[in-house]
Amino acid sequence: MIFDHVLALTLVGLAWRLLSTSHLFKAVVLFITFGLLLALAWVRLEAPDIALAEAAIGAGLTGALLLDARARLEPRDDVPDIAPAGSGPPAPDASH
Amino acid sequence: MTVTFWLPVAILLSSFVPGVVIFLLPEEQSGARTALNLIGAVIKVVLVIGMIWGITEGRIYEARIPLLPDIDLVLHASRLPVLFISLSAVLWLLTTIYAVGYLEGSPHRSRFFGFFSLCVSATTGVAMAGNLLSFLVFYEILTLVTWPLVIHRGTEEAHQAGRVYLAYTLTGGALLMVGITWLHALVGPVDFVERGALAGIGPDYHGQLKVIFALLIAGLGVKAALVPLHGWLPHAMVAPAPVSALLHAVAVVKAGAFGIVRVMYDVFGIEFATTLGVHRPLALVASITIIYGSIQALAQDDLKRRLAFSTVSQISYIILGVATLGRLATIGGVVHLVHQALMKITLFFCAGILLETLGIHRVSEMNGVGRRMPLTMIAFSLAALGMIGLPPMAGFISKWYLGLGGLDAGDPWVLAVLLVSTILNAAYFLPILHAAWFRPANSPWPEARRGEFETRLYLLLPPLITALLFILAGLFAAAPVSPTAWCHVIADAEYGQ
Amino acid sequence: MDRPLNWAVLSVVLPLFGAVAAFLARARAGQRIGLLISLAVVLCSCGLALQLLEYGADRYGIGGWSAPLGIGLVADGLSAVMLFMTAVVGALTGLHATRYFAPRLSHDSAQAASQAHRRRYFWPLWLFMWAALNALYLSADLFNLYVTLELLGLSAVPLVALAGGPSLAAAMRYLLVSMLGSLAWLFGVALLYSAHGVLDLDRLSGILAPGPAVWAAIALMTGGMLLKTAVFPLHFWLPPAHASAPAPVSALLSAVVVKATFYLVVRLWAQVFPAALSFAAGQLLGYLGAAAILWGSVQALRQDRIKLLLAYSTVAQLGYLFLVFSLAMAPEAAADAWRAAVLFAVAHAFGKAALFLASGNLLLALGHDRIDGLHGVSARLPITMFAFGLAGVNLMGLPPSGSFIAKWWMLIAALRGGRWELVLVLVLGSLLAAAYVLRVLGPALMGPARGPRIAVPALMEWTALALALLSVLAGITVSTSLRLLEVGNPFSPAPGVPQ
Amino acid sequence: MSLSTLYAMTGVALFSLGFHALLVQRHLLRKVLALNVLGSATFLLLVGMARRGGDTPDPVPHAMVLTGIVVAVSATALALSLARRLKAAQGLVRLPEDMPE
Repeated sequence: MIFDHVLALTLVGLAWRLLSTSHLFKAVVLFITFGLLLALAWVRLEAPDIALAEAAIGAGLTGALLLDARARLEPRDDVPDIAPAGSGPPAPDASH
Repeated sequence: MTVTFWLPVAILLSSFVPGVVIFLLPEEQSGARTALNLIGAVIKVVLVIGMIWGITEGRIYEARIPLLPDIDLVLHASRLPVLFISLSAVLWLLTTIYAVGYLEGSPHRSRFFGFFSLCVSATTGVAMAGNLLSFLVFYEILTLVTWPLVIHRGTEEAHQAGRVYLAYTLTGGALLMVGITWLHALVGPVDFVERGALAGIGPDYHGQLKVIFALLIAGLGVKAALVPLHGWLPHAMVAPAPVSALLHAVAVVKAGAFGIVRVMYDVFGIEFATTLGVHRPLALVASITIIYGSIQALAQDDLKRRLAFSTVSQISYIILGVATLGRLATIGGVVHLVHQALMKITLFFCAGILLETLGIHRVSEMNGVGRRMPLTMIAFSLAALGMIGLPPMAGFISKWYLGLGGLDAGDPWVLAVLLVSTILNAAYFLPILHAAWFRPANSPWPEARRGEFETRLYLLLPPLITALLFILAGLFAAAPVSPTAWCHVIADAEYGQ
Repeated sequence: MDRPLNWAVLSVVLPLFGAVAAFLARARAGQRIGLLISLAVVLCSCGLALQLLEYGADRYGIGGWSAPLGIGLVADGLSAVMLFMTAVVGALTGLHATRYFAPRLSHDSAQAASQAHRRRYFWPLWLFMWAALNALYLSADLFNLYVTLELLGLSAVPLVALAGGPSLAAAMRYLLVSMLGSLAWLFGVALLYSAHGVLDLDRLSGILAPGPAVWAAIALMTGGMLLKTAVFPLHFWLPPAHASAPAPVSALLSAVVVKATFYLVVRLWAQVFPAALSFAAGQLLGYLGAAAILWGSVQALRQDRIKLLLAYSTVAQLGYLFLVFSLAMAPEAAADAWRAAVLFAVAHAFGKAALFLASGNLLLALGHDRIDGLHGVSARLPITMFAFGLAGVNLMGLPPSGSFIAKWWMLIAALRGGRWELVLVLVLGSLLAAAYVLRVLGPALMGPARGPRIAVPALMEWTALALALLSVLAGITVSTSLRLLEVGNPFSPAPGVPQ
Repeated sequence: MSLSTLYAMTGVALFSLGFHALLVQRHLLRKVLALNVLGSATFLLLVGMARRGGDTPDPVPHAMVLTGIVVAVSATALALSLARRLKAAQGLVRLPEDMPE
């Protein structure tokens, strides 16, 4: 049960980070991690079929698509992309 | 499926089908277009004569087509509708002849004659509508198909007039629709019935019914040009003369007046309207309109605008007759539906001729025109004298019955309204006649083209015929086939005698 | 049950196979396949309608699986009406598209290539969307509806993007909105399923117990669908998407696709949720509808391009559909109100499709769709402008159009319930519609024709006219179509209708 | 708190995070990420809440989630290809802020 609590918290934390980080590349990598951990959650929920699909499609395929798109959309690697002031979650610059 | 079903439908189609076909004709085929128009108009007149004969034999023509689960689309022809139908059929024929001459060589004629025919079809539908929903359907279609005619010239002024026209009539249509749906929500579907469909309604609903009456009259009053809802009519003058003639005599204005006749007699019923006490305010509005229209007409120099305000005034004679109790006033009001049409269409035909032939559109330009165009001005003068109410012209008959009706109903002020209006009519028509006949021309008139009378025959014939018609209608008012006699029977039915 | 042919299943399967075939085939063959399938689906929808009239509503299973995992289809009068509406609009728009996307003479090779691209992908995408639409009308459980919703979105978005240029951003926004709406729906489904363990609409309606979870589900699902139907104030995505798509696609989107999600809300509110709904909920939707009518109409009046005007007009006209939710909360007016909504939706579908096709013709003929550049165009494109005028009559709600009859019922329902504010909105909406329709018609009829008569392929003009005529005739033929709607009527039976 | 409730609540939390990000983020790629988080959240919720009743896993939500994952990846692919075309055609990686209203 403790494991599940940790997993749930990690998922929420990861989601928070991946949606608010100022670096697109980092965001995509975080998203792939998020997908893999989500697959773990599916296993805990006794849904191995979904876990497999999540790992292969949710994390793998979607991740690959996102990485490819990022490379084409922002070729000059990580241009900081901070949401307009006051409208987004606080920029997490303080933590890294 | 018998002749009583098909005849009303055929009368409607006799102008609808040519209208649709004309749209598809190329602009150059003016021969085919004229032929189609005239054939349709003649067929319509023949069919209507057949219908009149049938009705005198005691037949009732009715076509019911299911529209909604609880309401049919009803075409119903008895004595009152057929009065309006025959009027529109005859005048469509004459106006078509006139319009062919008037628009010779001008652009967009397919569009014009197409909408012209549709306009007459819608008017026929308004005449024959057997319940309020059917009436509304044709009434709104009439609004729509008249708009392209009003803006036909395509100038900025015409478009402005078109916008004003639609702003008024569509708002009026919306009020009418609210009134009709409200009545429907209250008492269910309402068919037109002689002596009124609502007579048996209990006093609980009287308050709402008064409001509904006001909504219906307001909706219809826009087209009937009741003051203060008349604002569109003087603007609509920019339309070509045949359109003005049709608008003022047959189609739009008459549809409004006819609707008020229907609402008063066949929906509320004269007795029930008296119980509600709604007839007096209506009579008052009609009286104000009569006087106001005449006063405004006095001030106009533009001939067609003067005629337009004269229409505002004259149409309310019909409404005054309807709102005054008693058989005689009813006869006076309903027969004016016909008499006003014949006289006013003559005036507009003549105004159009003056404009087309000599370029005259102001009263002040008419000095001495009588010598240049004697036939036209004779027709014009007769119609003007008829409007004033000179015996034995048709206008006199209307005023006579209205006056008697007013006395009969114990409303002598009706007589006063008629008197004042007659003086005003004289004041705005007689100067025109004086100028045309007795003043010298401002400058020499251009000569008539060789092989023509004073103007093209197509233009000249229709006003002469309509002038003849209203003189006959006046002279032979007592004859059994006259409109007046017909109205006697209608009034008897509405008063249950 | 002896039914000679399973029209309902065919109407889903045929366009699906057609989509695959058109995708694999070459452009020209793809178009032929598309037209053939269109014809077949029209026949299917007619067949289904006749079958329903004869045998009554029915349920079909596909592939032998039983609910809830199998794909069950249910056909009743309402679904048949929607199916028929889609088939007619789709077939005529498809015919129009054969000319609209035809190769054009162009010196610009890039332009020629993008035209070829449009022509290549229109048919597979549209047939796929058609299959999704038909499946949506026929689906009987919440999850299948989710799937059809997603398929609908995934095919509609690339159709918008076919136009290229500014349509790309609009398509992107449309995609995001569409996905968000579907996920909100799925969230609601999750809540309902956890509460009741049932997905089938009929079974759910029997056991639905009001409670916070159900209310939240209703709010989420309705909210998601309102977003996808572009109900004010969630309409922001619609005008750019509908205005920038290629004309035939705009026609399909404005006429049919927004109606599909509206249909879902009607299904749920009339058939599944009534026990859990309060008067206030209906009021809220009604007032949103009223605001949409006024706001959309005023915006339409302010546009200077025809396609944007039409798109805002769609926002306004969708308002009428939601006005009905408020009217239908009064039991004595419910039957009139729902019938009005369905008739209004159908008439608007025909009319708005006609208008967008006509705007496509203008665009092709003039090279622009600016209102101030229309002077005298009616003499140069008479049939197109006539179609525009007729369909405009339907927008104004004037007789004999379908929306006249619909507004007649709405007015009666509003008057019976003493809803004066809605009476006022209905009247104002019609007058405003007249104003913005005339903003286009006025200049078009004005003045002499500038320039020669323009050759627009006759097919493009006549398909627009046919749809416009249908929208006007919808009012006259209403008594026959009502009989179909009454089959397996999800609404309370209407008084006065032969059962 | 049971296992299912825990994950269902995780789903709710993720849903609000994703929803918020979808609204406020401007970059298209971030919007796509937000949408994916939103989808995963809904799936968690679906399975988590459906499990509350019995011990044996219910196959219905599983089927739904599997379908949902496939739909999500298709939508992502579509969104990304649109984004690429938008970038190629107009150099945009965000939606135009002021909409043509």
